[in-house]
Amino acid sequence: MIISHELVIGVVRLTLYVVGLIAFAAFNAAYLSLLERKAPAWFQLRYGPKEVGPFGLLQPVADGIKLLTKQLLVQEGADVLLFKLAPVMVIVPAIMCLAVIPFSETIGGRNINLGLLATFSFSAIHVLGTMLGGWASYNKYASIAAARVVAQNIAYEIPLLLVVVALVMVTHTFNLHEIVAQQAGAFWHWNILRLQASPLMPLAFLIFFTCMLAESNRAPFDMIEAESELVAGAFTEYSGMGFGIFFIAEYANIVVGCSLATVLFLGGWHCPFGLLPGLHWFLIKMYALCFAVIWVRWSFPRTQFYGLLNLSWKFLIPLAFIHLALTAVMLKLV
Amino acid sequence: MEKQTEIPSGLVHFAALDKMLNLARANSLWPMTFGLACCAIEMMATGASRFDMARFGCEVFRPSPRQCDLMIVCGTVNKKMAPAVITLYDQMPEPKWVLALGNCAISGGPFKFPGQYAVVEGVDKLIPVDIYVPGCPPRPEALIEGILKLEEKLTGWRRWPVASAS
Amino acid sequence: MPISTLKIKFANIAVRTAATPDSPVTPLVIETQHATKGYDLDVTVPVERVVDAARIMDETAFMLEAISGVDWIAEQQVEVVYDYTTVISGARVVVRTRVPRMTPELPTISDIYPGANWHEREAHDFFGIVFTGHPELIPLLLPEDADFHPLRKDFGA
Amino acid sequence: MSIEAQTLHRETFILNLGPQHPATHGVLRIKLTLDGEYIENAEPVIGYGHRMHEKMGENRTYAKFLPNTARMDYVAAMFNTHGYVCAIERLAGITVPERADFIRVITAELNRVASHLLWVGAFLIDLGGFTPLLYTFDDREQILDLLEAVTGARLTFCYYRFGGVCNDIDDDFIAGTRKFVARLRSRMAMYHALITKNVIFRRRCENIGPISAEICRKYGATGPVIRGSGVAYDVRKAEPYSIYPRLDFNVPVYDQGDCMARYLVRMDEIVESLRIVEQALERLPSGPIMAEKVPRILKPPKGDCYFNVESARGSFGVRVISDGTDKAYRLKLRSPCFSNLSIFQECSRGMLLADALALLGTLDLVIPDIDR
Repeated sequence: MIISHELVIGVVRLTLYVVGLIAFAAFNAAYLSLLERKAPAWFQLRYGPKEVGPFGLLQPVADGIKLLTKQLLVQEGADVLLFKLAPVMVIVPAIMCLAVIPFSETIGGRNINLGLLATFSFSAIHVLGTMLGGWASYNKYASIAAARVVAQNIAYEIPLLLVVVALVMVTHTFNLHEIVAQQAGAFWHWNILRLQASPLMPLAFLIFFTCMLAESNRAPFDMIEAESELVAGAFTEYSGMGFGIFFIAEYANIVVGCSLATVLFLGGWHCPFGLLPGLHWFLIKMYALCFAVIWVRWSFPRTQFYGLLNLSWKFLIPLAFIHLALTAVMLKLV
Repeated sequence: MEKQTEIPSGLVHFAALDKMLNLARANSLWPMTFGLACCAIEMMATGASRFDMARFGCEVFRPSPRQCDLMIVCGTVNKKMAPAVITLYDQMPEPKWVLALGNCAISGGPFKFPGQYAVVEGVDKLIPVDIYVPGCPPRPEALIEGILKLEEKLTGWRRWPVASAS
Repeated sequence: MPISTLKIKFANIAVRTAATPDSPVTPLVIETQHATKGYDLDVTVPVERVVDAARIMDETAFMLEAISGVDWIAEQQVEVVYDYTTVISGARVVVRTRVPRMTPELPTISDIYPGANWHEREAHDFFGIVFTGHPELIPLLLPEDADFHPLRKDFGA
Repeated sequence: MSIEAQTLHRETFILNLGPQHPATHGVLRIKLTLDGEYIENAEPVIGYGHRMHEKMGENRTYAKFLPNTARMDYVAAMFNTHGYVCAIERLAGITVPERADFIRVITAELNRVASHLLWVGAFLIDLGGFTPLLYTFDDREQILDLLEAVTGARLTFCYYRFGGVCNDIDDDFIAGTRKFVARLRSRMAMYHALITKNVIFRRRCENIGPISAEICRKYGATGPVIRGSGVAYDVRKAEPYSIYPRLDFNVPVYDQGDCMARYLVRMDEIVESLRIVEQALERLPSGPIMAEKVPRILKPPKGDCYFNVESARGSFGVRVISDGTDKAYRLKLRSPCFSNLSIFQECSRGMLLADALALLGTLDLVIPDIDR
């Protein structure tokens, strides 16, 4: 049997992609979690981790090693298969989403035509993972959290997709690469300021950002982990790396969400002033959004569950529909 | 605790690995959100701005015992509470440590008198305790010292040399 | 509600419950100095009149602050003390009753003051006082299976 | 069919909240019967922090019981000591020198501020906001520094003695307190901007967990709980003690009875307490801080008496029955949290879990104070 040259290269490339993406996700989880501890420390007049390694830079390493070597406990009565499968079902889609995101003109996992669709299809799976994890835990808190996560994600998927549909109508493509390419030039070319397409574009970005917060279950929408109500929510029974993987997935989801926001609305790898486009601009924008996510978390109390659903069904969805209709009308007129 | 037990020398030695693991564990002691009485307020103060337990990476108060490494028994354990304390300890995954904060957790403290009917006289009657921090309640500095002692117990070296008495 | 009116009301308890003539003791009502005692009216009622006293207090918008027991071991009696206060004037009324120490039983007032529920359970914990008609007289502060009454003077002896 | 639908709807489950649960601030256990996330019945189970204070009151001499009082409601320890000391003084007929009374009021009100600050932070944690706690603790530490200088303790102050206080306050304390009062006043605007005006916070507090004045009366709930329900009941005004009648301060009252009202009452009380501290500092007389001729071993005459103080959580009462010996025959401690918590079962019925926990938070519970 002859192994073709291309196949070897293909396999090697695939492996490199996967390893690279996992490393990227893990690295981000590690250092975003450090940022999550350092940034609020600055807001809160304290230092945050600083003794472990220089400036506390080794803190995530210590946490990671500790979590890896922690005993894994499976609750009696738990559905062992689903319990162990759930973290995988949460982390894998998050990494898959990263595969289609164009970090720069040349760096990116896969440039496929339906990239936008792919990310949203993958990101919907993590809901299932969290839900199964909560349900399989055989714990009442986790079960409540599992019910919550489904209701919450369905509610926020809709305005999110409506906004994206409007965007696709404007850009005429599902290809993330092309969407970024269309926004070349200074910041007034970015989709967020494409006011000739729809004057509600900045608002659409806000809807997108809010939904992204809710989809990745971040405060003030952290219903599934609501500490003061549900102990640790869906993750109550997870110990060691089971919990660690949920932890990584949470940050991977944030990275995916912020990357998408950057790609769809903030011009991807383009410089705000039309100079030197490249990876660095993408990363700057993405991490600025990540920082905003952290900032929001440490500034606001948690919403109530019905407040959260009301916000989506009674406010964001009508608004997204108005945006959609307006975009359609503007497209017809202009 | 593990270090004190005699382990027969095997063919393969993981001393260096063990050292690294213990170093990592010592620097990432996640305590449980578990307040019993007065000392819990001082524990909160230790986590707050002035004393900032976060410096040592041990500010991640996890509400679920499954994700904790350190159980800070801060306050009086009474006989009604004792089964819950044991359950919580059992729910924590290995390796785990216990820090008895305050006189009540050490010995029953001021609530130990002849004819008392409610208080467990020291949490070490229920679960193994690694570090005792005396005081009623101990100051936040004392709790931090207790955590540093626990780190010392794990790694064998002290983060900061003890200040010479002058 | 002036204290004098209250005094008359308490004096009328005996008349109001004339259906049970076997306990003809009229309540002992003493006016006290708030500055030296901490309360304005000290009422001692027979056991059967506790509920009536509570009803009077409820009608005059008093608030139940506490129920406490006192173990008078020398007299072989247990005293139950009800502390009432009013939010309007800050006047304070103490209603006392005594039950035999061996069979400490008296009617509950938790249907008049729902807050009395816990106070009565606490008194039951500490002194073994049985409040007849109480919805669930199970240990409150002591462990669920506690069968001792620690504040009795002969506890632990 | 409709019956079937109803039985399906009424499928409930029991959730044990606690004794170790982040929302219960200690060792409170609540047996919840939930219908989905709606509460059908919430039965508090207490006693996990029972520490025999009343028994110890009978076993120890009057003076030796003093440290115990600080360990009941340890967040506002001064008030318990104040109530106990005043009750014994009333029974034994000891008059406290004026300066000592002033010092007592100053330290007690500072403690009230510290307690309310801690509550604001802890309440926001219940609602999922972490940062305000760190700010309030920052301010609280300043108070603790001041109090530590005169009392020697950070938390469980045992500062009052029968007939006075054990340490005189010095100029450093007075200057430091003045500075702190000014500092906290300016910070209050920041707190209101950060918390009160936050839209999520308002949504989570307004019209949530209403408690009527009638329920408060029936259950004996006092303090900010009853004042948030529109009743201006404050022991400092209703049964004036110490030097309170000579000071000018308001009793903040809000009519709505919801979580927001109770929050606002406490925030306003911080400001009022600062006013009291300021006035007391201005009028602070010189003189002795201990009454003369207080015997070392106190033997109050036979009899009983009751004393009530307005603690940070409500009316704290002490009933002492003396049989003429050096130990109390019976010491009844009426804790405000006990009565405040007892309304929870009735008020939480039909609420959502998260809202009920907000309601629980506004009751401001210190569990060992409930269990004693």
